[in-house]
Amino acid sequence: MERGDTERIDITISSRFENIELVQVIAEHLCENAGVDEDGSHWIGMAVREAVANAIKHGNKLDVRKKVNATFELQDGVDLTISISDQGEGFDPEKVSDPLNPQNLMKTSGRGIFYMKTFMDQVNYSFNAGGGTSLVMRKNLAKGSGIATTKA
Amino acid sequence: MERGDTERIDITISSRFENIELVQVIAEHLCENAGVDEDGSHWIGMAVREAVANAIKHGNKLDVRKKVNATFELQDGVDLTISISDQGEGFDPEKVSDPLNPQNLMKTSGRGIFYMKTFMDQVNYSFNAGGGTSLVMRKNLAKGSGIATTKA
Amino acid sequence: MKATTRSVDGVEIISLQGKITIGAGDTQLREVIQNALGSGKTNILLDMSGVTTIDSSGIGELVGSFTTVTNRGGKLKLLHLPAKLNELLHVTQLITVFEVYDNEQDALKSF
Amino acid sequence: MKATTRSVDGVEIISLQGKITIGAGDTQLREVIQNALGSGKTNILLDMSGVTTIDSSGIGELVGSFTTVTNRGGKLKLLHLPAKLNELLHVTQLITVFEVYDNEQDALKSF
Ligand SMILES: Nc1ncnc2c1ncn2[C@@H]1O[C@H](COP(=O)(O)OP(=O)(O)O)[C@@H](O)[C@H]1O
Ligand SMILES: Nc1ncnc2c1ncn2[C@@H]1O[C@H](COP(=O)(O)OP(=O)(O)O)[C@@H](O)[C@H]1O
Repeated sequence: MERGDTERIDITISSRFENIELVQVIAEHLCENAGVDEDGSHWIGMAVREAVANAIKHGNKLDVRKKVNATFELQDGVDLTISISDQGEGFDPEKVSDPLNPQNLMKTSGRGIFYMKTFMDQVNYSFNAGGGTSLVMRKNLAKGSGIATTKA
Repeated sequence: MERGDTERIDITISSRFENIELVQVIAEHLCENAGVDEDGSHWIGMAVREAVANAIKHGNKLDVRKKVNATFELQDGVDLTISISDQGEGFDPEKVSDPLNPQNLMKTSGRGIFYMKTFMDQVNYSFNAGGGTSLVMRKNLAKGSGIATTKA
Repeated sequence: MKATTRSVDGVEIISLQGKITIGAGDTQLREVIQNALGSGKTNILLDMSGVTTIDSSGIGELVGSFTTVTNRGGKLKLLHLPAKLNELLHVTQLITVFEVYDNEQDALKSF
Repeated sequence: MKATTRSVDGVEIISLQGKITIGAGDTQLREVIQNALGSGKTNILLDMSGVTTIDSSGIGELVGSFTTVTNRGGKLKLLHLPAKLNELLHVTQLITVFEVYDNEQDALKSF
């Protein structure tokens, strides 16, 4: 990939947990093709896994007729933008509690978005008027992979 | 997956050889999720690899602005239909020569479609009026994997 | 996920293998722990070396297992954390919750 | 694809590792063979044990290499075929073209 190039991959799955892996492997292969090391690719793949799991579970509520779409855009071989959307009812991201808060430490859920923010540079939610959640995650692949030291 | 269920996965890539693998891994994972053993999944993945390689090379002639679309449909957990389409000019499948013909044995190309036919139950081409080749490959996953004994 | 269990010095060593992810392994982990508790084993050492992938649901199940075992008066500790699981427990500060061992002998002695 | 080369008894043993697929490895294989021929080595044994994936382009390059080497009065033979590559050569009847060995000593003696 050279400067000015944009690579775009688009995948749509139905809402089954088994399909999470299909989207995750796309992310990992795309990163490896872009020269990211195995660990770095793994963490990006994990952010994607968490995002798709949420779209299937909280968004589409496991309704197999509802779809999850993922789009990967790689600009100049380094700027990765991953968009994941579902056909659910949305939610208020402000109301999501902080898993690092001591009173949440022993909760059995609530760490998915936190992991996405940890592994990606940016995580943004938007909600379509007609329903459905869109999540856009960005990562500069040149900045080094692994766990980001500052959290978004 | 239960009877009556249809699983559908859709992926679009631009025409780069590095992207072949992305479609191939989808095929392999989908087969493994459907209970196909590693070898069987590998052969189906290889048929997909050959189909996508042709779409990129012969169809889209490596024009990265042109897309290759692949759709995987799994019915009742056993009937797999894979459709691969490009934005090229098509070709005459009748004119493709038989790689087993002794005079073709030492050719350095011309085995892609043959491998697809070997690994899948059915391979059909169709050509859209507006340009573009569509290839539909079918495989009954219950019939046992590996190399088909009768060739289409 | 697969789990294999052996008892050493009154400690139930449960080796987990494969994925502990949403819809695959998360509920199985819960069952494995329930089974151990059901047969009166409350000192549990989870050998994590064979865990290939874990996600936030798997991490959540680990936390749930810890709570369940502790509430029954038992102890749940971790052995042989793969590097990536270690990172996942660190960033969520869960590493402060679990007692983690690199060495089975040391782990057994600690119960 | 990676290739490592050593000479034994006048035979160039070239170990191929990784993928020999369209756009990745197919042209590299051609170069490796050209280099060997360019430095006067015409007896070539390709050790295929490290080949992880091959497609019809890779198979085509193997056939092309065979022809190139034969036309130069040399011999190209194959060592340690992975099971899947063996199948791919069988179904295309190319297995009748290549001399294939399981054992390096036997292969070397045959030149
Ligand atoms: N795509 C989505 N659609 C609807 N709600 C969502 C979506 N993603 C996240 N949420 C909400 O945000 C909460 C926090 O998500 P997360 O941090 O991933 O933890 P968990 O999934 O374990 O609850 C979820 O419990 C859910 O209420
Ligand atoms: N998607 C396609 N678009 C245009 N032509 C194609 C396409 N797929 C195959 N062909 C034609 O069919 C021929 C045989 O294809 P194949 O058996 O895969 O062998 P190879 O790709 O090595 O030539 C190709 O050389 C090409 O002319």
